[in-house]
Formats: sequence, structure tokens, C-alpha cells
Amino acid sequence: MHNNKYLQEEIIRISGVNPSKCMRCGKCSATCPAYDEMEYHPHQFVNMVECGDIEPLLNSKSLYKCLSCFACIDRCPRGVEPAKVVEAVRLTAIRKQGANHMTADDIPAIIEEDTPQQLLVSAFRKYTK
Amino acid sequence: MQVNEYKPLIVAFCCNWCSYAGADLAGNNRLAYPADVKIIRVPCSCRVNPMFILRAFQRGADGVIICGCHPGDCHYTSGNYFTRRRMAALFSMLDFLGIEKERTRVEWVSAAEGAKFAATMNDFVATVTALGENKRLEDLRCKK
Amino acid sequence: MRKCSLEKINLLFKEIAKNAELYLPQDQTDGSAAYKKWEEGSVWSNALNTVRSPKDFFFPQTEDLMAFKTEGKNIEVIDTRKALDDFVIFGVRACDVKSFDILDRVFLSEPVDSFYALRRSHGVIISLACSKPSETCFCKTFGINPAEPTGDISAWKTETDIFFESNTQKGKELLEKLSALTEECDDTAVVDQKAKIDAIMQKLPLKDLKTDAFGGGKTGELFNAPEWDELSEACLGCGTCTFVCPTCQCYDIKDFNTGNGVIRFRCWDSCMYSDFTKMAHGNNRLTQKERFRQRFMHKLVYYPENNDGLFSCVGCGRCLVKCPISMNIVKVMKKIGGKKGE
Amino acid sequence: MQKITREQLIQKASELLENGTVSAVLGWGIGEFDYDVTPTVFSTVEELRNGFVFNDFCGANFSKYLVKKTDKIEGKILVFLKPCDTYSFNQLLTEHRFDREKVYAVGIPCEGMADIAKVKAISGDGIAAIGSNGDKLTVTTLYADEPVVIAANDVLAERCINCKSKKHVAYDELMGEEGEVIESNRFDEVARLEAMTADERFAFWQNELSRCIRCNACRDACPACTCEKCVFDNPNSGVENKSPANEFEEKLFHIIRAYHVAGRCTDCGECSRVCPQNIPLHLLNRKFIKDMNDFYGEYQAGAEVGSRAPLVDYTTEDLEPGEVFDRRENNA
Amino acid sequence: MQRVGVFVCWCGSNIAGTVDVEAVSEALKSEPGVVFSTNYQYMCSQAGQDMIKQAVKEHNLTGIVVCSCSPRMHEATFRKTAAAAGLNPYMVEIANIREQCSWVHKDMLTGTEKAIILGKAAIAKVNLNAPLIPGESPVTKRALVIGGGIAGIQTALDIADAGFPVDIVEKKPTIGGKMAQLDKTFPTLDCAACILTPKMVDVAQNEKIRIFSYSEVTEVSGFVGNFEVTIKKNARYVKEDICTGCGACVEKCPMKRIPNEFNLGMDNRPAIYIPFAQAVPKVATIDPNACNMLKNGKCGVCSKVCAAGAIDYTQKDEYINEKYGAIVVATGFNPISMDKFDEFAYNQSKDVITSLEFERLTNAAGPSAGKLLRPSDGKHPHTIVFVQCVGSRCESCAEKGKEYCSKICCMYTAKHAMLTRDKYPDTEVYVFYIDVRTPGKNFDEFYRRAVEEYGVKYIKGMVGKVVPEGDKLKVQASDLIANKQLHIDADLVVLAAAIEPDKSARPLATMLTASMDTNDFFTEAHPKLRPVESPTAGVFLSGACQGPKDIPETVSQAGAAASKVIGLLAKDKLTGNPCVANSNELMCNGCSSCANVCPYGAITYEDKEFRMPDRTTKIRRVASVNPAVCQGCGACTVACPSGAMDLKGFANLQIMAEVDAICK
Repeated sequence: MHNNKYLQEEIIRISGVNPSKCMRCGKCSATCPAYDEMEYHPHQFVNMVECGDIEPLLNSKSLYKCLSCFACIDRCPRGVEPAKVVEAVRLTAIRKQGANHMTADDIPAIIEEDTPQQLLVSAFRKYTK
Repeated sequence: MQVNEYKPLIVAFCCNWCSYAGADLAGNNRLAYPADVKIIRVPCSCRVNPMFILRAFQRGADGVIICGCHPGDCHYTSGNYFTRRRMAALFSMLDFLGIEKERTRVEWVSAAEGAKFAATMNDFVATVTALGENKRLEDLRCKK
Repeated sequence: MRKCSLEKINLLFKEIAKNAELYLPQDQTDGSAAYKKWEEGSVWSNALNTVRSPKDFFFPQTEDLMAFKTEGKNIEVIDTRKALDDFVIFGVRACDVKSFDILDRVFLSEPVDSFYALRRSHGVIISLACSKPSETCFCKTFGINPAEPTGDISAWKTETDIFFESNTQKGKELLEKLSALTEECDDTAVVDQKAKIDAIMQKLPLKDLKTDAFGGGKTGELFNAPEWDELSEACLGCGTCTFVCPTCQCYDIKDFNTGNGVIRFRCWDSCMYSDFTKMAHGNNRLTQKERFRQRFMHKLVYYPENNDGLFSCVGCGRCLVKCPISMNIVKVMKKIGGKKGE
Repeated sequence: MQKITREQLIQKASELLENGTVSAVLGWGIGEFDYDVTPTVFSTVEELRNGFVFNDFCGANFSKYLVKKTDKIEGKILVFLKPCDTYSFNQLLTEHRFDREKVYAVGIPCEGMADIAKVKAISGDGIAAIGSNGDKLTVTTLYADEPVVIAANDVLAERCINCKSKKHVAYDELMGEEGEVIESNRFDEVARLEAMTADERFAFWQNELSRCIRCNACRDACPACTCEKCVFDNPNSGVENKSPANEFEEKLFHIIRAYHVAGRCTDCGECSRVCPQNIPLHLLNRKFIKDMNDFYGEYQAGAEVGSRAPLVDYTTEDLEPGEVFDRRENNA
Repeated sequence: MQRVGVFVCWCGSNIAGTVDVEAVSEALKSEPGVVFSTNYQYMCSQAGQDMIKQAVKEHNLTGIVVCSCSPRMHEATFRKTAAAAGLNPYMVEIANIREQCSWVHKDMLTGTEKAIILGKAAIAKVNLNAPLIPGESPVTKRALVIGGGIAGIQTALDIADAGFPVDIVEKKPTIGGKMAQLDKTFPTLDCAACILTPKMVDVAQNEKIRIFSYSEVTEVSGFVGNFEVTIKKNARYVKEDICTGCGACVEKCPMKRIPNEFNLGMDNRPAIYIPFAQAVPKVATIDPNACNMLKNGKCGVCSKVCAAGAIDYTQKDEYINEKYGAIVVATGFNPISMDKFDEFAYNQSKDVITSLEFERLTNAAGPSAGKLLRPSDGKHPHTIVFVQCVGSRCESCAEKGKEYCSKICCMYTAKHAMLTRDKYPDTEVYVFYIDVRTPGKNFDEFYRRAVEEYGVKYIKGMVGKVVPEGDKLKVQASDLIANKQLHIDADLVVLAAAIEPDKSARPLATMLTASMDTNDFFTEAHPKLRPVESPTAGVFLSGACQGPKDIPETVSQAGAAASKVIGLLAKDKLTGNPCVANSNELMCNGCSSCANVCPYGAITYEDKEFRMPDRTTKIRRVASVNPAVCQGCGACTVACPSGAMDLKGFANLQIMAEVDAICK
């Protein structure tokens, strides 16, 4: 297994999450609505970050499948906050590629009549630096 | 260049049943806190006479902390309730005289709260260190 | 005689302060006056007198005598005496100047109190005549003339000027140093003021208070006077009279344990206190009546007996003003002295 | 300015002496001047006629004298109590300091007592006579040609300006009309100090306490300080001392003094009245009273016999010592 | 001046690792009063103690300072040593240089420096020590057991067996506690009632045991050997001594729709009820909140049908005062509330139940007479999901659950799963677990049998949510090993709810002045060496009030607590703590401040004649302390304005001397 210490520390720092608090109950994944879409599931994110196995996560589409619904954060009995880990990995990926995945210009194309503004804010959070 | 780092002198009065045991538990668990803290064992926090606190400041203490059982848990039923009132009155008076209120503190630490004891002491030492030497309630005769 | 315009008084103070520490009565925040060190900007008080007497300068309330430093089981003796600078006390009233004579007889007679002697030798006293004595003043009873204050230099203050006359070598030297700010003058204004003061003295309510009933040799007659019961009835046993008194000279010697050693110091004591002169066997005077009597017998009988008839009261009136229950030496003299005191 | 007169009091006292109700009278004795009144025990009508005085300078609180006098005197002692004195009277009873049976207490109204220092500040020194006429004082001095007329209200003692009650809480007999508990502003000065920064407060007290000469008058006059042996006189107490040797000793004495009477102090103001150095000692006591009122609910020491002072009481919901400050900051 | 000996302990490397013991004993040699100073590897060992005894003899020591571990650990040891050497045991002071020095400071220099200061403080104190002689107090030979569950029952039986009278106070109408509600017990699967009810009968028949059922403790005063307790007997409106428990009233009571607590509200009971058939005492109780007669004065049916004439609508709460020498707390546990666990739909569906409810459902005396039927529709469930650790090990959600492991859930869930598969083989049983914890005799074997013999599907993972849909419960869970998210249509979901101490424990702890941890479990005097004693002398702990426990553990702790009680009650006299307050009568003002703050009423006043300093005599009111009642808290010493009140062993001057030494 590849252990990327630098990225591991970076993610832990960005997320503020201590993955060693995880007791492997899997409730995050049990509650995740995007589970089936994801190659790596919330508990795996936590576990892989804990192991420093970051590269597969960075390259996985799972990053962008997370809805940021925070159900896992709500349900986690240990206060580990997996969604923040996912978010941190996402940020790492974006920063690494040095490009925004979404620009303001893209918005008119995406926008629909009833799109809530929060979605856009959330999207920007997810797909831009 | 030699940096003379300021080390405060902290006197901690701990009740025998909860806080002193809490301090022991901190030791059992090897939870470090600065050696500046020196503990005096008293049967109950209510044994702490305001004169002891003033005495400590006179003799060069920079901070005094009184630790007792949580309200309701006093081994002697009500001792810490009296402590709570006495110290509230005393601390308020010291503050009234312009003496830094951060130098005195009451904390409730149970026998099970070794971690809280260590954390409290770390925090109190940091607070007092930031304040610096006790100048407002010192007795120059007692300085070396 | 030399004079200085009051307009230049601060320059005069500055000049004095060049060579010595200068202390003069200054107003405090509570409205009373106290001797304080002169600094640029200090204002000389108009008050008749200070609450604390100037005896502090020679016999301070607390004074370290020596110290012991302990380390383990070793004890080192340390001399705590510090070098002393010359100092000048300005504006001392006639009564208070006289109090120094009384203290001198105690502290400068054999064995000489070296702490007191050292301070005394460094101090220069500039006295000041009282132009407006208070109703509580009775210095005259003890032969003190507020118009003729003694000291190293005597001073009189008028509306416009202040007049100086030196009485001692020390005073003369100091006055010479001030020659640039003072000018030689005649004593017309001073004579005029003395006459005015004399006239006021005739009007003071306590002008007729006499000491005839007191003095050496009166112990047998006065000690068991029944009036002591009544007089001491209300005494609270506080030390106010003693501590504001310019002539009270009793002190206690105490040890203060600093944790690293011991400081041996003396501090004023009061014969009114229940533990005054407490010894191994207990106290000499067990009741407040005995303690109360001691204070006045000492001032009016024992002291004159041992000091050529000199009373150890100067009639400054401080105790009359400050006693919490308004019991004082005047009431005692009148009551115990009976008709003779009138 | 007092509504009750010397003559009325002498008459009452004489009556009680003569009918045997009391065997002695604790009252005010005449002084050298018109203002230097001394607490005196009178045992005959003649003594009363010659030496009893009642005027605007009869401030002394007699309650404390009862501790000693009730022991010495056979039979009952008559004591005249102003409203504020009655609180001290009750507090001493609460603490079992004298036998109530040995006292005949006569409540007398008080219109507030004058402070001679304030009089002198207006009239000048050299007082020859002070007369009282309605709400005016007429002061004759050695230096003014004409007597100076002063409004009595302008020279009221501090404690009388901030009088907390004109109501007597204890007496066997009441002379004159009963008054009411007053909504006073006595805590304003404490609040003003509280609003200062700690540095300002420190400077304030440093200045005030620096004048202390440790004469113990504040303690010895205090009706709450009736200990058989005061800790400051007891070499085994660890705080014994005779002099304000330095700033620490000054503070130590006054903190402990105020702390020892906290919850027991009735705010009679004797400490400040007797202080030769005019240190506002009552502010320390009032600080404790104000705090305890704020923290634990209104409590007036001496309002009733047998009440339990806040510091020997508690509730399980009391505020924490650390919250004392948050609370003030929130109130500010 | 004392002649003090200083003994510095290395505690192997525990102290010597961070404190230069040689330097400490050397530095303390020159302290005032010290005539001998040494150090040794293990001061508490026989050799160490002999060294102390030897030194006392050789150097005529009058005081001893031991720089070692906490006085809470070995103060008693060294006091005994001193006594053996002929010294008063209270001439010993301990400087705590292990727990409060060497173990918390890493640096040798600071550790040594602090150890020296702590040693100096102890020397300063011992210099002012005076020999103390403890007083004695009698022992009331009766024990009180609070709580009538299996813990209380076993404790009471054991104490009574030793010949001492015992009272049990139980707040429910019957003893039996939680165990009475259980069906079978792991790992042997014997029926709970079969082993519990005989014990309940034993209690009822034991002459030494009194049962105060439907009662609670309202006031406790006194101290070890001499507790005074007020017990409130709630009015049950039935004369206990007359009622025969025939049940006629229960049958005839018209108010029949009151949720039955015993069955956790899954069925109903009448307003007058007997919780279950084997209740002890088997006496009916009227629920005053439900009874029409008590509420509105209309009805009176039970009174009419009662042949014994036991019904008494006018009965009042009764207060009983009794003295006890020892008190055993056996207040037990409860499952936590599931209200805040929305994700499991406990409040949305009747078919989501707790394990305790499951026990009732499978119990022959339960609401469904032992048939496993869904509470919602009474149908047989074919798919059952068990969820473990609901609210246990829950750190982030203190308001919802508990941080600790509830310990019993793994085993009872295995039991439930196994029994279900045994009785209803057509049922699919899933158990979602985080870890399966089976440390116990035959425990893991039991769990493996559930998996291997009974085909229970254990899935490592947690249930994320349960959504009721039609008559099904949609369970979404993760299978961490298969790395799959599972969707199960379940008929019944059983939650292994965390357990917590009974709510009555907290106020009781306050009354008893016994300490509790942050979770409201009673604290034991020592976690390892004194597990059944509370730090408050004379108060003992039995069962789950001290921490989660299964039945065998509870019973063994109950027996242990009983043996401690027996040991106490067997004594005729107790030696008290000599560190009590004493009043200097010459200084006492008689002001009553001290009595106002004394929690034990140990201070009384008397009028005494004194010779006053002014040669007169005076009768003065002065305080006097009853040393047998005083517990030595010191509250009075601070309340006393004149400083007349002081505390032996912790005197004003001693504490100030410590302050001085520390602040040097």
C-alpha cells in the first residue's frame, strides 16, 4: 500500500478530522445515500486516510459523488465526520490539478428554473478552489 | 543569550476525596502538567480559609487554585457549597481591590477526572504565566 | 531674618530639594494633609497640621532592625541598616517641634537608639508659626508658643511672604544656601503676626487648661483616683490616639518569618492594646481602665517625673480630633485634675 | 435638626431609672465642645441632668457596648438606639453576644448625624459653638465675624446620606414616630468602582489603604467585631501583626477584616466614621453586601434575630466563583 | 522541636526514573527538625518499613516524612509502621512525589526540584503535628439495602445469613428488578424466573429481612456504623399485612387500560395491580393516577370484592426512621431512552423495539404469552434485524447516548438471536455489530453456537437507517467485510439500547455523600482493590449502579458487598478519624457560625464559666464538638470569625506552614 504521509497530513489538517477515532462501525456507509454510486465509501475514506492510502481516493470519481449531505457526520457515534474527510480529499485533488472544475461561466448552462441557490453555492464549494 | 523563562508558582488546594484523587489519577495516567503546580491536600475544599490564599500570595505564589468535588458530590455533603460561596465572595473582593481575577480559580474535579485535572492545571498555568508575576498582592519581604 | 515671596516658594522648595529630600505637608485625596516628599508640581497644604505627626521621620511606624537569613540549618545575621540621605522637614508646627525634644530624651539618652540618632542627625527642621490655631489646640498649657516655633529654622507665613530665622548651625547653613532666593529683612511683619497669634490664643476655648495637678511625684495621689473608671468606660482600646500622637514613643519588636529567614523589626505599639508589654507571665495591665490610665499617667506624671518636669504632651490636639469616642487628655486633665485643672 | 430632644430623652431615662426598670443608662456624654460626644453610662438622674447630651453629633453606635456592659451592671441597662443601631443590636443577639433580658432598648428617631469634618470644611477651623435650629446648624468660629449657617443636609455623615432604614427592627419602647426602610443609593459608589478597570481600582485602593496607620479603630468600633480574641491580636492565627508594615499588610488586614464581618455587617458605617485617615472602609463592607445581594438574594444582616447569613448558607444552584465576573460583565 | 526522619522512596524506577532520590534525601537533611534522611528502593516493602522502625529507634524520631506515592495509597501503611515503632501514627506525613510529581513531570531536574519542595512542605507540616488519638463509636447492627433487584436480593440474603437484620427498600411494588423481566439467561439459557423467584421467596421468608416495597429513601444522616435513614413508604392503598394477593380486585377493577410498566407498556393492566404472578410481596397496589376512586371518589369495586378487607383508600405515605450500621446501594440500571435515535424509527414504528421489550415479547408471562409476534399487527416476524451498540460507545453524542460499552448487549443479543432461530427456524435473523465482545466463561462458545449452529447472520457493520414502509421496515446497513450496502426488508428491528444508572441514583448519592462518575455510576473506593465500597465509609455498592454488569457478575459483587457489610457489622466499635474539629473555648464567641455550616450537627453549645483577662468571671456560651460525629471536613474552621475552631491534623498553622514551604 502506498503511504503518502504528506498528503495524509494535509488532509487531516484541512479536514480537522482525527481518523483514528473511527471504531469501524460503518454507520457512515450504512447511512450514505450515494453509497452505490461510490467506488470508495465513506468509511473507506476514513480508513484509507488513516492508512495514508490517498492516491486511489484522489483518482476516484467517488470524490464527486459525495453529496455533502452530512448524514454520515450526523450519524457517526464517534464524531469522526467522514464528509469532511471527503471534502478535504476533494480539495487536495483540485489543488493538485491546479484548475477549477467549474467556473462562473458554466453556470448559465447548468442552471434550471428551480435550481436552489444553495446548490450552486455547494457546487462551487465542491468544484472550485 | 540566556532567556530567563518566567515560571509561575501555583498553589493548588485539593480536597482529599475528589480532586486530590483526581490529581493522583492524572499521575496514574501519566498526564503531564507543569511542575509549577504544587498541591496541598485538605480534607475538603471548605477547609480552605481565605487566609491561606492570601498567605500564598504573600509568600510569592502567582496563582492559587482550589479544587473540590463537583457540587452535590461533596464527601461531606455540603462543604463545596460553602466553598463556592466563600470563594465567590473572596474573588469578587480581590477583583474589587484591583487584583487580577485570573490569579484565583475554583475548579470541581472528581476522582475520575484525571484528564480534567491535568487540563485544568495546564490551562491555569498558561493563564497565570501570561499574567506574569504577582505584583499586586506580593509581600516584598518574602522575595529572595 | 530673611524673607521670600510666596510667589517664589516653589523655587525655594526646588532649591532645598537639590541637596536634600524635602518633605512638606501636602493635601491628600481625602482632604487631610500629610508630609510627603516634594516633587516638581507638589503643592504645599494650607492645613493647620497633618493627621500623622512628623515623628515618623525619626521614629517610623515600622523599621527593620536586623535580619536573619536561614539556609538549611545555618543562620546568617544581616544588618538591615541603610545609608541615609539628608532631609528637610518643612512646615513643622511649634507643638510638633517640641515633640522632638520629648522623643530625644527617650531615644538619645543612654543607651542611645542608633536608628533614631542616625535619622535625627540627617534631618533639618523648618518650623512654622500657627496663624490660625484650632479650638482643639492647647499647646500653651505645656508652655509652647505657636508664634515662636523652634527647630533648626523658624518660619512665619503672612499673606504675601514667608520669613525665616535660623536657630542652629544646621539651620544657618541651609538658609545660607537659599540666599539667592531670600532677602534680608526686618521683623516688623513677624512681630505683627506674633501679636495677632497671641490675641487668638487668648480666645481659644482650652486656653485655661492647667497642668498644676500633674507632674512628677503625683503617682500616689492620682493613681487610684475614682474618676479613671468613668473616663475609661467608653474607651474602645484602639490605638488611634497613640498613633496620631507626636510624643508616643512605645514600640514592639517583632520577628517576621519570610520563609527564607526572619526580619526583626520594630513597630509602634499602643498602651491601649490588650497585648501591650505582654510578657511570659502575661499582661501587666489586664483591664482597659489600667491601660487607659497608663497612657495619661505616663504623659502627665511618669514622664515628667523622669524628665525634669517635662510633660510628654504638646497639646497638638490630634487625639481630640481623632478619638472615635472623643475621650482625650483634656477631658482627663479636667476630670482628674479637678478644680486645679480649670 | 433631631426631632427628639435632650430633655425628652433625659425625662424618659429618669423615669425608667426611678421606677427601677433599669439601673443604668447608656447615653451620650457632654464634651468639651459642642460636637465631641462620648458614650457614657449614667446611673443617677443627677448625672443625666449634668452630663447627658443629644445633638447632631451623637453618631456612636451603642450596640457593641452591650456585650461588656450587660455583664458589669446589675439589673437592666437602658440603651437608646437609632434605627441603624437596632440592626447591630439584632445581629449581636443572633450571635448570642449579650443577654437580651438585661437590656431595655428605647428606639429613638434619627434625622441623620452631622460629620464635624464636613462642618469645618464649610465653616473653617476654630469652632467656638454649634447651635441647631430646625434643619440649619449655626456655627460660630474664632475667625469669622458672623456665625456661619449651614444646611444640616450639607454636612450629613456619609452613612446618613446613604441611610438604609429609618425603621427600628428592635426595641422595647419606641419614642417618636416609626420610619420606613429606605431605598438608598448606598451601592452607587461600589458600582462606580466596579465599573472601573482593574488598574484603576487597584490605584484607588492603593491610595486609600496607603494611609492606614493600623490603629484598629475600624475593628474596635465595629459592632460585628466582638471576638473574644481577634485573629490580628492572636500570635497563633498566622496573620497577627501590629503595623501596616507594607502594602501587603495593609491589604491583608482590610480584606480579612471585611471578610470576617461579611454577612454579619449591618452597614452601620462606624468603621468609616472612626477612621482617623478617612479611608472609605464601608465600601469594602458594602461590596460584600452588594455581591451577596446580587448572588444570593437580598439579605440585610440584623433585620431579624436568628437569620442565617449568606456565607453560612447555600443552595445547590449557587453561581460558580468564576461566573461572578461574567455576570458583572454581562450586567455592565 | 520534632526529631524528623525523612524516607525517600524510589518506587523502583517509578519515582527514581524522574526524581533524583539521592538529591532529595540529601537536600531534605538540612531542613529544620530533620535528624535523619535516607532513601530506599521500596519504602512500603517489609525491608523499607523495617528501615523506618530501625531509624525511629536509633534516632529517637518523633515525626516521620515519607516521600513516596500518594497518601491515598500508603498513608495507612506507614502509619501502621510508625505505630509498630512506638510512634503515634498521626506523626507521619507523606509527600506525594509519585502521582503528583515523578509520573507527571518528564524532566529529572524539575522533578527533583519539585520533590524537594513537596518534601519540605511535609516536613514543615510534621513539625507542627501532634499525636492524635482516635475516638470510638458504636455500630448499629442492621444493614440497609437500597434496591430490590438481584443485586439487592443477593446482598440482603447474604447479610441475613450471617445473622444481621437487613432492610430492603425497593421503589417498585415488588422486588425482583430487571431480572424478573427477563426470559432466559445467557449463556446457560435457564429461565430467569426459575432461578430468581426462589430467591425472592427466600427474602420474603427470611426473618432477618424486612422488605419496604413501593418505598424510597428520603433522608440520610449520620456516618459509618450510625446512619439514620428516613424511608418513605408510599401509600399503596392496600393493607400489606392483610392482602392475600388473591387477585380478585385486579380482575374486577374497571380501569383496565393502564399501560403496564412491567411489560414496558406493550400491554395494559388495571388501576389496582400486582406486577406479576410471583411478585414479592404479593400484594396489590393501587395506582393513584389511574384509580377512579382515588381521583374522583367514585367506584370502590376493589374494596367490595376484597374478602380480606385490605383496601384502604385513606392510606397515607408513611415515614419510617431507622438506624443502620451500613448501607448498600443496589439501584441498578435502565435502558436509555431511544427517543433521540430518529434514524432507527423507534418512535415511528411499534415494530422497532428494545432488547428488554424483546425479552417481554418472548417471555411466557409477557404480553404475547411467549409467542414472538409483531407488536403492530401480532403477525409472526420472518425477518428480524438486531442492531448492537445503540447509544453505547457513543462519544460524539453525549446528549443521545453513552461513551462507555454497555457490556451485556453482545451476549443477550446472541441469546435472542439464538432463541429465535431455535423456536422459529423459518426466521431470518441478522445481527449488525461493531465488535462482538464475549469475555466470560462460556461466552464466546455461546456466540459461536449462535452463528454456527443456529445460522444467525452476523454482519460487521452498522445500520444506518430504518424506514417503515407498509408493513415492512426498510433497513439500510453496511456490510463492511463485503463492502456492500445492504437493504433489508425486516419485520422486526431490535435495538440493543445502552444501559444507564437508574435516575434515582444521583439524588441518592447526594444524600449518602457518595461520589459518582460523570455517567452517574457510583465511584468505588478503589477501582481494583476496593470495588464494592464507596469512598464514603459504611456505604457499599452492589450491581449495575457501579457499572454495567451481567447477572453472574452482579451476584458475585452482591456477595462481596455483603461480606464487607458483615465485616463491619461484626465489630462492636468503630475507631473514628481523629482528625476532627476542636474549639478553643477561650477564643470562642458562641456566635453559632460553625454550627450553621456543620453538615453533621456535631457542634453544640454550652454555657461555661470563664475567668476573663480582666480578672472577672463570666458565663459564656461556647461551642463544643462531638468527635464521634465530626467527620473532619473543616467547614466550621473557616466559618469561625475568631479562629477558635481548628481542625486536628489539618490545623491552620499546619496548612500555612505547607503554604510557606511551597512558596519559599
